[in-house]
Amino acid sequence: MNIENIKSQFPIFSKKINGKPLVYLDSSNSSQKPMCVINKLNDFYKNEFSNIGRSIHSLAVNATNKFEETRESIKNFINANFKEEIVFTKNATEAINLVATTFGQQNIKEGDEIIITELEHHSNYVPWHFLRETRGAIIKFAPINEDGDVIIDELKKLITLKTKIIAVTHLSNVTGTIVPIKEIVEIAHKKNVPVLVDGCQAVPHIKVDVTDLDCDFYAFSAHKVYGPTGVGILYAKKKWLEKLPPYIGGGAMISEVKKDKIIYAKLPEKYEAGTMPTAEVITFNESIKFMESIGIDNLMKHEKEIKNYALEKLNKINSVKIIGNPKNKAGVIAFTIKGIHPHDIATILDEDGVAIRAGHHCCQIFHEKMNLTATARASIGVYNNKDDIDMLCKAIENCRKIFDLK
Amino acid sequence: MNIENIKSQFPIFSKKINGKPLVYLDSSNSSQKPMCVINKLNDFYKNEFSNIGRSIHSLAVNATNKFEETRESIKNFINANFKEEIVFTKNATEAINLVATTFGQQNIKEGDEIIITELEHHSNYVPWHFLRETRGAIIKFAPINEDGDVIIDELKKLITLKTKIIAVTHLSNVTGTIVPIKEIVEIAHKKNVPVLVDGCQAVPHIKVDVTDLDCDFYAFSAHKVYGPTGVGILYAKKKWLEKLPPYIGGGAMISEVKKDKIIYAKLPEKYEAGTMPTAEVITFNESIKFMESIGIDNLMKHEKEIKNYALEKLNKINSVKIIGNPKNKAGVIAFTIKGIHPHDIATILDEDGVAIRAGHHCCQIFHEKMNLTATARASIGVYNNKDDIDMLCKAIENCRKIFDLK
Amino acid sequence: MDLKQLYQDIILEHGKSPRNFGKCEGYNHDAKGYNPLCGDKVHVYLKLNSGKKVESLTFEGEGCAISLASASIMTELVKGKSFDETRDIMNAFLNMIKNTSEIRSNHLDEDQKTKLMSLSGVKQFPMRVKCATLSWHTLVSAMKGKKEEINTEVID
Amino acid sequence: MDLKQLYQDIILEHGKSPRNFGKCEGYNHDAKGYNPLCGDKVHVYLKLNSGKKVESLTFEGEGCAISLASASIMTELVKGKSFDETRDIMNAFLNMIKNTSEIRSNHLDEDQKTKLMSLSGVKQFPMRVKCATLSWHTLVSAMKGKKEEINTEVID
Ligand SMILES: Cc1ncc(COP(=O)(O)O)c(C=O)c1O
Ligand SMILES: Cc1ncc(COP(=O)(O)O)c(C=O)c1O
Repeated sequence: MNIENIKSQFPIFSKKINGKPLVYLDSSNSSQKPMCVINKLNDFYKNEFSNIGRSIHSLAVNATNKFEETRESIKNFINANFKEEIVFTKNATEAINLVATTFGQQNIKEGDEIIITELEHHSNYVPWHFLRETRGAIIKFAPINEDGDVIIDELKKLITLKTKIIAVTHLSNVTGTIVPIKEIVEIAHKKNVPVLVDGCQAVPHIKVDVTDLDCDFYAFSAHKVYGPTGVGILYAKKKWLEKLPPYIGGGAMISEVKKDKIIYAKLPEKYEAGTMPTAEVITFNESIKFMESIGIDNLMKHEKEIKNYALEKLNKINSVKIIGNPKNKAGVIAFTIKGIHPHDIATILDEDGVAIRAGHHCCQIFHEKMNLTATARASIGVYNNKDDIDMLCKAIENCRKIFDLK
Repeated sequence: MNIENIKSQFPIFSKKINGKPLVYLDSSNSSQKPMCVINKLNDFYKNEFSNIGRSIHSLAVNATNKFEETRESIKNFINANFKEEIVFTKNATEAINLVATTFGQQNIKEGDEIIITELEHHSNYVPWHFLRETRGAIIKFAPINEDGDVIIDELKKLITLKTKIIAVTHLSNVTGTIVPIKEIVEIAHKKNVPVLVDGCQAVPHIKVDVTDLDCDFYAFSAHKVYGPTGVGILYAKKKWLEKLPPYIGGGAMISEVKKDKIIYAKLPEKYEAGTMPTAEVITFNESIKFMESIGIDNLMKHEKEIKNYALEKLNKINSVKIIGNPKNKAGVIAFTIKGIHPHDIATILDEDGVAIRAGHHCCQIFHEKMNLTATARASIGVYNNKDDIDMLCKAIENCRKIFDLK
Repeated sequence: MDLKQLYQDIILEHGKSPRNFGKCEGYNHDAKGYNPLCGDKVHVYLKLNSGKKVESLTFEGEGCAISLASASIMTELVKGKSFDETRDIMNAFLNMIKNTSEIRSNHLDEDQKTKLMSLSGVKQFPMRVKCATLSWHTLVSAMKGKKEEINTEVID
Repeated sequence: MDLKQLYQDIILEHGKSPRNFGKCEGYNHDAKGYNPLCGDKVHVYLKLNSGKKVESLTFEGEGCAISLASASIMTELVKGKSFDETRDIMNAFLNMIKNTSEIRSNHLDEDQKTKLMSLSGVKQFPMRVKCATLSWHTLVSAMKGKKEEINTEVID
């Protein structure tokens, strides 16, 4: 696969935005979808649609098999040990809530401690905050430094006998920081503390091997990995899924239902109540095949090249400041322009067909720490190329002109 | 719109199953999708895809507007009073869990009573069972009679000062019973008890007006209303959504996040954490337009005709027994054949291209009550016609032949 | 797929008039099995003699033709076998249904193999495999003296 | 859509050098506003005289050009107005941005209307409407003596 020509596989890039070609630099928010994924979804609804699970007619059997094939693909893609360790949710946020709620119910009592970091997305903070509200847990924030790296020694010091779980992002959706998860897991496990990893930004961009990381839980979303919306994935070690209580109750997650007792289904159905996003899960298999056809090494190499080019060019523009300078940085670039508010930047860039995001990117703790109210963010996907970066920089120059910056 | 030719709008019916034309009688499980719905989904992913909410580039603004248009359409379709009373979930099961969990957290303590009926789908029992397990609630089952009707007088007697909520289906997915919700709500409200209605089977088949019903909560799924999988809808009176705590925590459902406190977003965002099934919600608007273009009265008339034809023909077949004979019956027909187990029926019918469902249909309480372990179920959608029923009956004759029944 | 393969005369016949149906006298082991998917239930009664061999074996239950026929045929084939032999036969049966298309076991004669092969049609109907295997899992559980009910949604 | 309409010189100029910035002396009302979408913050300080008219009005805050310019222009236009007049002006402004394309108020002269109309470009940028309206909501809240922070995600 020629990564240079990959844009042609994404139909949206033949569209014009405000009369200009689309320069999409908002992939950390959600990625665009390649033709193979869109076609699969279309095809399934047109020719094969059925619910999965309990019906035994041919359509249902076919759909059930395909659904399980996606589970198998994901298992292989992130190198889990068992198919039953892959649970489908509606998004990564639900996956994290699933863990926080069920783990909390079983393991968190008043005064128990949960460690997260100052880099976390709200989706990896609010679910733990609920445990603070309902069970009296204490949340401790592992600090980051000016570069946007988690200070591992400080995190280490936060662990006490009351620490029940550590929840940490694999890759920051603001600074692009790649967090040394393996090291954190080792530290945590030495003290018998399980680790949940928010892998939303990692899975689309770097190699993820949950067995190597040895984390207890790993959450991500299909829509950021060139897949459809409506699908989240929770990886959890079997021992946890077996031990924790169910989360959502309803059809499919039960084995036997009587008036006075209910027996839950085996894994992974125990955690998959009601009708799943059937078509979307089945379609997500194409996204994984798409990722594999490129090869994660090629993808990383490509995105690194574009990122480096972007950093170099942005750094040359007067008054542009890149936020964070982590040891290991993926293609997520938050920046500010002295004298122009990020929201004004986003509006002006959009007029030039350049889609970026402005705001706190669901990371208010980070922004507060850095003394910022908002940043602009350009995030790179597999389809971006150097022309896109040139367009970004040109559009930024236009901002500067409008605001009459020197 | 000519309802007789409507099948041609559903591409799946040009497919062959085991060499035979597809006779789809499993719509209570999930409905097939018309071309307008499939095309919209395809088109959105190809030409307009973006996440909604916080980004302010053109794609995001467009997607956000369309997302909200679906909310508006649903509001009008079920005649809610406010757009913020419509909350998107992943399926009806999550919608019911949302209510059970948040309502339970705020209102249920040990010994409090929840009333459900013997007709309920597991999705409207297990979430309440969780409150039995975690909060010591008591679940009371309003009994049904042999016909499959809820005995309203018995339900009335179950209400005590400890009754905190009544949860009841609008339309049974086994017997097709249409439950007199308005009457139940009146009874309940007189005693200040709120009512949740499981409207999964009602919305696709009968007129639903939540203002007229005056129910407090109403849950259903898009995939049963000719829409995509991955989308559930909760209607709840504003006063409840304002008062109840949030359910899933994460991005988008917050307004302000600090290390020591979190302020939640206004309605309906408060209940919509993380990335929504964006494309699927946007697409669901086409399903509603499809329903409206047919007209709910025409649809009801059509389905009634097919149902009556089916009942008449099935009743003529020796050893076929229809389960339940409710006062008001929609096009859901559970049946047994003396001497052939429902699973054998389903397998044999499938060979003739006839897709039905066999089992307990997520209603074990009902089956236990009726002294059955399983039933076969043929359920009617807008696309079914008399030919389908003829095919069903022919396939049943084939079953009888294989099993050598007289 | 082939319905005639699935519903062979022998299956229909065993399904209609299952052998060894009921409680056997003096049973010293029993176990229950349940398939929540279709509601199939089976209760196996077993008398192991002093040599740990199956002296008598009966069952009660309700279910589809496949599950009743499978249980019925099982009661015929296992009589006189030891625990290890029974387990070997079950594995041969499972293996036939899931992987190969023949029965590989030294503990059955050709006639018995043919009888067991009458269930081979299930191979083409993956949703029906559990119907055919429930009674076997339940029997093994009974021989082990396990107390919990076998549940096809919990075992594989 | 038209960037020049949005970023008119007067907006850029007010955004860069907002008028009446800081705390005014002897203020007797104040209120905070927050737009979580972009992190815009505004703090309005107000001195109402004995006749319940705005004697002085200042603000502090940070935000985009639109929000700063809007707050700055507001402080200029509202001075000397009563509560009802202020509310009328705000409604005329909101109405202009959301529905009509002119300012309908008896409490502003033509020059003042022209100044306020410099924010009309926002009409074409729906995501930016809250930037323009935050300070106005906050001012009304201050005059009412409300204690809670105004939050654009909570108001409409
Ligand atoms: C009556 C009833 N309630 C609830 C459900 C659950 O709906 P879903 O699986 O879409 O969550 C269904 C469908 O399976 C149903 O028929
Ligand atoms: C780091 C991180 N965590 C969590 C999330 C939440 O993912 P989702 O919105 O798909 O639930 C996101 C994306 O928004 C993210 O970037």
